[in-house]
Amino acid sequence: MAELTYREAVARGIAQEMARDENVVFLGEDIAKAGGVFKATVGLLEQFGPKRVVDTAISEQAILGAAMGAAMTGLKPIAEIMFADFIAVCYDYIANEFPKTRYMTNGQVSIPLVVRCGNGGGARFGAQHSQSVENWCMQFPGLKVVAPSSPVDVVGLLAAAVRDPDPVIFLEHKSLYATKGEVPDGEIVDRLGVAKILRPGKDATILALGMMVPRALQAAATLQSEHGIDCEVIDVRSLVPLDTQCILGSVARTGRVFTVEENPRQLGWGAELVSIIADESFYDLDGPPIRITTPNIPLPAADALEDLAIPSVSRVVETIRRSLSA
Amino acid sequence: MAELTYREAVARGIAQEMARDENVVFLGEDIAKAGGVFKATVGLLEQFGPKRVVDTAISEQAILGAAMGAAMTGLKPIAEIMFADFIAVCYDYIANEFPKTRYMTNGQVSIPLVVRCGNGGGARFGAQHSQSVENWCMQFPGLKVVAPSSPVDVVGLLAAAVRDPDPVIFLEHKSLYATKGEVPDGEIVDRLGVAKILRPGKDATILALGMMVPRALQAAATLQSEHGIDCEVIDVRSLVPLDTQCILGSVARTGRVFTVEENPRQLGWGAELVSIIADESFYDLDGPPIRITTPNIPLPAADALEDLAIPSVSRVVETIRRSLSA
Amino acid sequence: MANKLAPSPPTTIHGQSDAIEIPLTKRMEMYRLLSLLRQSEQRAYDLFLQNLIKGTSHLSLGQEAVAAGAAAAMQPGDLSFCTYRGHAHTLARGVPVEKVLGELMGRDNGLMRGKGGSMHLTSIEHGVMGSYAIIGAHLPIACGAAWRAQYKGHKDVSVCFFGDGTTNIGAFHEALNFAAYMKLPVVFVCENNLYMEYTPIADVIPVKHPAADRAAAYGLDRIVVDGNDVDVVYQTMSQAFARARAGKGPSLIECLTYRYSGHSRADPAKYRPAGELDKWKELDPIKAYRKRLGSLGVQNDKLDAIDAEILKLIDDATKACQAAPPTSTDILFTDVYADGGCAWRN
Amino acid sequence: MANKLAPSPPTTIHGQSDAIEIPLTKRMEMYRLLSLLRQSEQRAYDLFLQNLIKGTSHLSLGQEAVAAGAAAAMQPGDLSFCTYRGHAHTLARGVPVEKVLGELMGRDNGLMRGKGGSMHLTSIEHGVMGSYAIIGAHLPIACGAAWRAQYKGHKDVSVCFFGDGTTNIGAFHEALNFAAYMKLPVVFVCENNLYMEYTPIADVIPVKHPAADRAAAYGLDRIVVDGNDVDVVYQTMSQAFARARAGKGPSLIECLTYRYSGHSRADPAKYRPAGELDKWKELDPIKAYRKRLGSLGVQNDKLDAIDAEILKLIDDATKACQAAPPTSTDILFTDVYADGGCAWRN
Ligand SMILES: Cc1ncc(C[n+]2csc(CCOP(=O)(O)OP(=O)(O)O)c2C)c(N)n1
Ligand SMILES: Cc1ncc(C[n+]2csc(CCOP(=O)(O)OP(=O)(O)O)c2C)c(N)n1
Ligand SMILES: [Mg+2]
Ligand SMILES: [Mg+2]
Repeated sequence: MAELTYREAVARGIAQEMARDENVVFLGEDIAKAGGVFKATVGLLEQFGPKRVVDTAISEQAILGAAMGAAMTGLKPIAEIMFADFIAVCYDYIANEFPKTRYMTNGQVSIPLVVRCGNGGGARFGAQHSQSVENWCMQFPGLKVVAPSSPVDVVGLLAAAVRDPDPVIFLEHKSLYATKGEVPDGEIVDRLGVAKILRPGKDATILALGMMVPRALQAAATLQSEHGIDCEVIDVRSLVPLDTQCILGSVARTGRVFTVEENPRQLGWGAELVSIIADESFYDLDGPPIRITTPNIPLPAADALEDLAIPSVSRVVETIRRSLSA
Repeated sequence: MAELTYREAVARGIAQEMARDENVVFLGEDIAKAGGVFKATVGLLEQFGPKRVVDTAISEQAILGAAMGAAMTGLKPIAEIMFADFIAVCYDYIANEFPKTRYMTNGQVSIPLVVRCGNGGGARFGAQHSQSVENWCMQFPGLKVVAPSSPVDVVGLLAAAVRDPDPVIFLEHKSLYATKGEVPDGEIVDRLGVAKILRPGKDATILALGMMVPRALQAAATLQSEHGIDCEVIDVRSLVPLDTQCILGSVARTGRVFTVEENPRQLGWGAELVSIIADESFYDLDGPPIRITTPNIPLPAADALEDLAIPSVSRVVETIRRSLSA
Repeated sequence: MANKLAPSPPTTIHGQSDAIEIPLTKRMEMYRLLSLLRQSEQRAYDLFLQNLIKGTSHLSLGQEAVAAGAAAAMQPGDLSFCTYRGHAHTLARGVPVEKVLGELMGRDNGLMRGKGGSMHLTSIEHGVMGSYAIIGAHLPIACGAAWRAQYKGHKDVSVCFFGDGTTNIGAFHEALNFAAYMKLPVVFVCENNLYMEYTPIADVIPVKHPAADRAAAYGLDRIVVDGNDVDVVYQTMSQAFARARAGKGPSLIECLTYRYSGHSRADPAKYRPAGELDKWKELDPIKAYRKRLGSLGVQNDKLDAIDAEILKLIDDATKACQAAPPTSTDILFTDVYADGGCAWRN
Repeated sequence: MANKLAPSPPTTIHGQSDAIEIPLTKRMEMYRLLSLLRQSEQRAYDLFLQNLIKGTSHLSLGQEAVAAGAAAAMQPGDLSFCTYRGHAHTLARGVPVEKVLGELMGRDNGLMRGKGGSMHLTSIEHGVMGSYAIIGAHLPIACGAAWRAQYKGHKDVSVCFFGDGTTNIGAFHEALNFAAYMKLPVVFVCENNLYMEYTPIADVIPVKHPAADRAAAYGLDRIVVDGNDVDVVYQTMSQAFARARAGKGPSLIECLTYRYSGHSRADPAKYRPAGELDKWKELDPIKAYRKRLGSLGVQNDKLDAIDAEILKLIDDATKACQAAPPTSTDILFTDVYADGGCAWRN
């Protein structure tokens, strides 16, 4: 057992899989010699050499396209798209190629690859370097979307993603890179599609992802201590596959549900979850399902503004307190 | 008053705006000399000349980027991205540039442009030429998203889109191009953000868009005549801005709501609408809000398969009938 | 703007094609391929007119020498990456006609049982790694396959076919740069048929040759060949393969050719100047090859016999397709994910 | 792989820079710009060290001659399109230092009141049409502005600055082709500082010059100049502007230069070979220009006085920024849509 940062967990997860399977290769911008712009891939070049850890040009379409071609023919590439926002310059692979090829070829083609990105806000990077792109990736049957919130989940889910025979978008949260957590020694392999109840509770269910997970936990603590409201906090972890059973089971127990989403309001992942709940758990609900999101704005750069935009612990507390006492 | 096809309405709408304002220019692939691959822009080159109606190379990023630069500096470009699926190769403009620039520049920059696309399925074009991309565009604060279902709406909403000071994604449905409708003579200008109740009803609200609108209407007729169920059918028309009042007002009257969506199930526009309804009209609902969508699959090419995948009139009828009698 | 490329036999960089030495058995194999491609595409067109092919389709009538010459130069294990205009390249690698026509007709015997359609023909067992319908997407993908070969020390080459219009999309540039600096065993083959969908390529580029005039930007040789001369294509491809297998990196080959039909089934191709089609038909790759084979001593009736044998094969395939049931609907929900299904939640 | 570009004075295609004739007033204007850019960037760095600048920032220390020479050649009304490394280009067009530093510091007096940040500096009134943070995006955008000028018969030129690494992204290719065949009045300026973020450009391209060696692919001249020589930049830009205004189309200019600091504030730039920075500092654009001005008879103390005047200006701006309140939070919800707000529903 060792305490690792989230960024160290990334390198550990990749190293675990590269050491296990020589078909795992890794490519991206500044990932090799420089160890990544988020320093999340330090040491991999030294350990696995330049044939397996490949610095590329600034050519995101080449990165994802090459990863796909390699995956189709036997490798298991991990591709880094540095800031998740850059998914937009290679979106054809996300939307049209990765998810549809197995289906269109009637199962002839497998695309076992992982696209890792630095996702999310909080670092004052402004509107084009701070987005939460899970929603850009969640619309495509055939693609899987995962977003860990702790070092141990980073290692385990990354391993699961690499071993998964389907293409997986793996979203690391930039503002979590410096956070720490205990990670057991030895091989760690988690499962995609399993949510985690991080805090059991009986009054309301809070669904969160990525950086919103620690905030949801903190909010739950405050709601308990200051308002006597006992919230169950679920780290969704994997949007596709989705652990609907865990989520609906919790709602059946609590009767109320809140999503905490970093994305702007329109068509965030919470909309899908709420819609499923509203359909399938309609008679379990004691009140409206509420989405706590960034408002309908691009993220501003200035710290004071960004802090106001992204759901804060106090906003979560206030929203839940007000809703439950309404 | 004349009967026009939906495709003729496109050309009429563009011509109306180009004749009115010489800052309106039009660019895209095969749109000028050939009149568009869907023949929706026939005659525009002849009427307005090659300086205003411009055939481009196969360079979608250049098309949208050029439209943006022109819009920033005084023109009002209409850009065609032939099949809506190709939005994926120029998605940076959709996701990162068009919607955020006004905000990031603190209001210094306006981007009055329209991106027109041939959207949707039903033409046996397979998984990469049949998608409904409204959901790819709806997540971005700053962007507007419109999808007309009739020739008269094509003209009026296109005019409104061209005159709008914000960037608008204008989704024409490929399978509606051949449909006909009455279009009044003279200038037609509609308003963005106004839904249309096409059929009043008291038992349930059906929300539909594009090609799903005629199907919803047909389903409502069958539900009435064969099952005595009286549905209100709303053509949402504009996802952003959204006519929430119209929708919530209808739900308040009927107590039940069904979306009819051409997109695969995950995170379609219905999820956003259902989430708003579940939140704000929770106590109006007499039963779960139900989304009728394409299942979680890419669209297949073969006619029999495609017809099964996209919501059909009978699927809409069956789903609503079963839900209401449950 | 007029086409800057005259429809006269283009120059080849490889000297006179009549001087190319190719064994007669290889030449007969190529004639057979030409005949197969020509007659299969013609059949696809006829079936479309009979409304037995739904959706779109993009024929290679007139362009057969590129597919035939390239395929003849490939070895088993080499990988083809095609576009929506991929029938010919798919058939040339040995995929049965019945499978291709069945797919176009949406029958259960189709190559992908109707799930993909005309634009996505794929047959991994024949090295046909897919037909790609979004312009440019498959150039980086082909690089990836070549990267795997380089990494694993495999000797196969990836071949990526695309049109003149594809040279102006971003992915072209990214792929060429990536392949070139990585020295990947990939061969990029641009079929310059003078047109994109309906717009002449010459209208939208500032250079004469959409592919070849860009080669130097990636440190590659400028290669323009007569794409209607199957021997020239064969020889040029063979050289590129040898280069790739020797670890010397990619090639970019521009083949000048012409399509006889419209861009797709919807297109009557009215945008072509009068006489252009006729001039190109005089340069027909099959007519020319019959002549060359004749001058090498092959009798016409031997060639006619090949044509007849192919016709029979296509007739049989057509019958099999017409007899085949429409695609079974139970496959609607299969193969979205590797577990065989489409479930994304529990 | 070692850098293929030696850090010695690169060749210019425009003959000896000492022979360039430029009026002394213009030269003094350029010295003033150089001094302004150098000292402003140095101040930004100091403020970052004092933790008064949050978020990221990308400095142009060492690269000032490109921004100064280009801006000096522009006329009012010409439009600049910059990258995240855009402080220098923004200041060079006359945007007040206070506005730029205020934006970096997230103060209410900032150019966009903190909404955009360092990477998105924009001042329409000064012709600074934005700083773009997604690599490649602004090349097509600059084409659009130039297309508008062409369409309206306006005489302004759009100038698009970007780095060496940007030449490998798809948008570069699409923009260059579009600009070239449309003959648009746009000037593409590649600041080749040898590195992308941390990776040398030479590692990921198969040619020597990332921009210039691609020019021919678009029918453009191959132009590589000493980007540390402000006179050379000024003259080259002037020629490109004249060409653009005469309707002769775009230019692609590669300026060789070097950044002194890391890529961004987070980067200590340890990946640079020992001695490389020192060698380039010997080629410092300001040191060199002082020497040239000296040889033209300008006294050192005149230049020192300019430096001092600029320093005072920057000190005043800094004070104003420190006194300015943090960005007012009431602007959080404004200017998403043209109606001034962010409402997307009724
Ligand atoms: C990204 C993208 N843009 C546009 C299209 C529509 N489209 C299909 S084929 C085609 C023309 C391609 O021309 P070319 O590359 O010359 O190939 P050809 O069809 O002549 O073989 C176009 C524009 C597409 N499929 N993908
Ligand atoms: C599409 C995209 N990919 C990657 C990045 C991350 N990134 C920012 S700057 C940079 C390096 C750019 O290098 P260059 O073009 O040489 O400009 P320089 O920073 O040297 O001025 C990279 C990779 C980005 N902003 N956008
Ligand atoms: Mg072509
Ligand atoms: Mg650089």
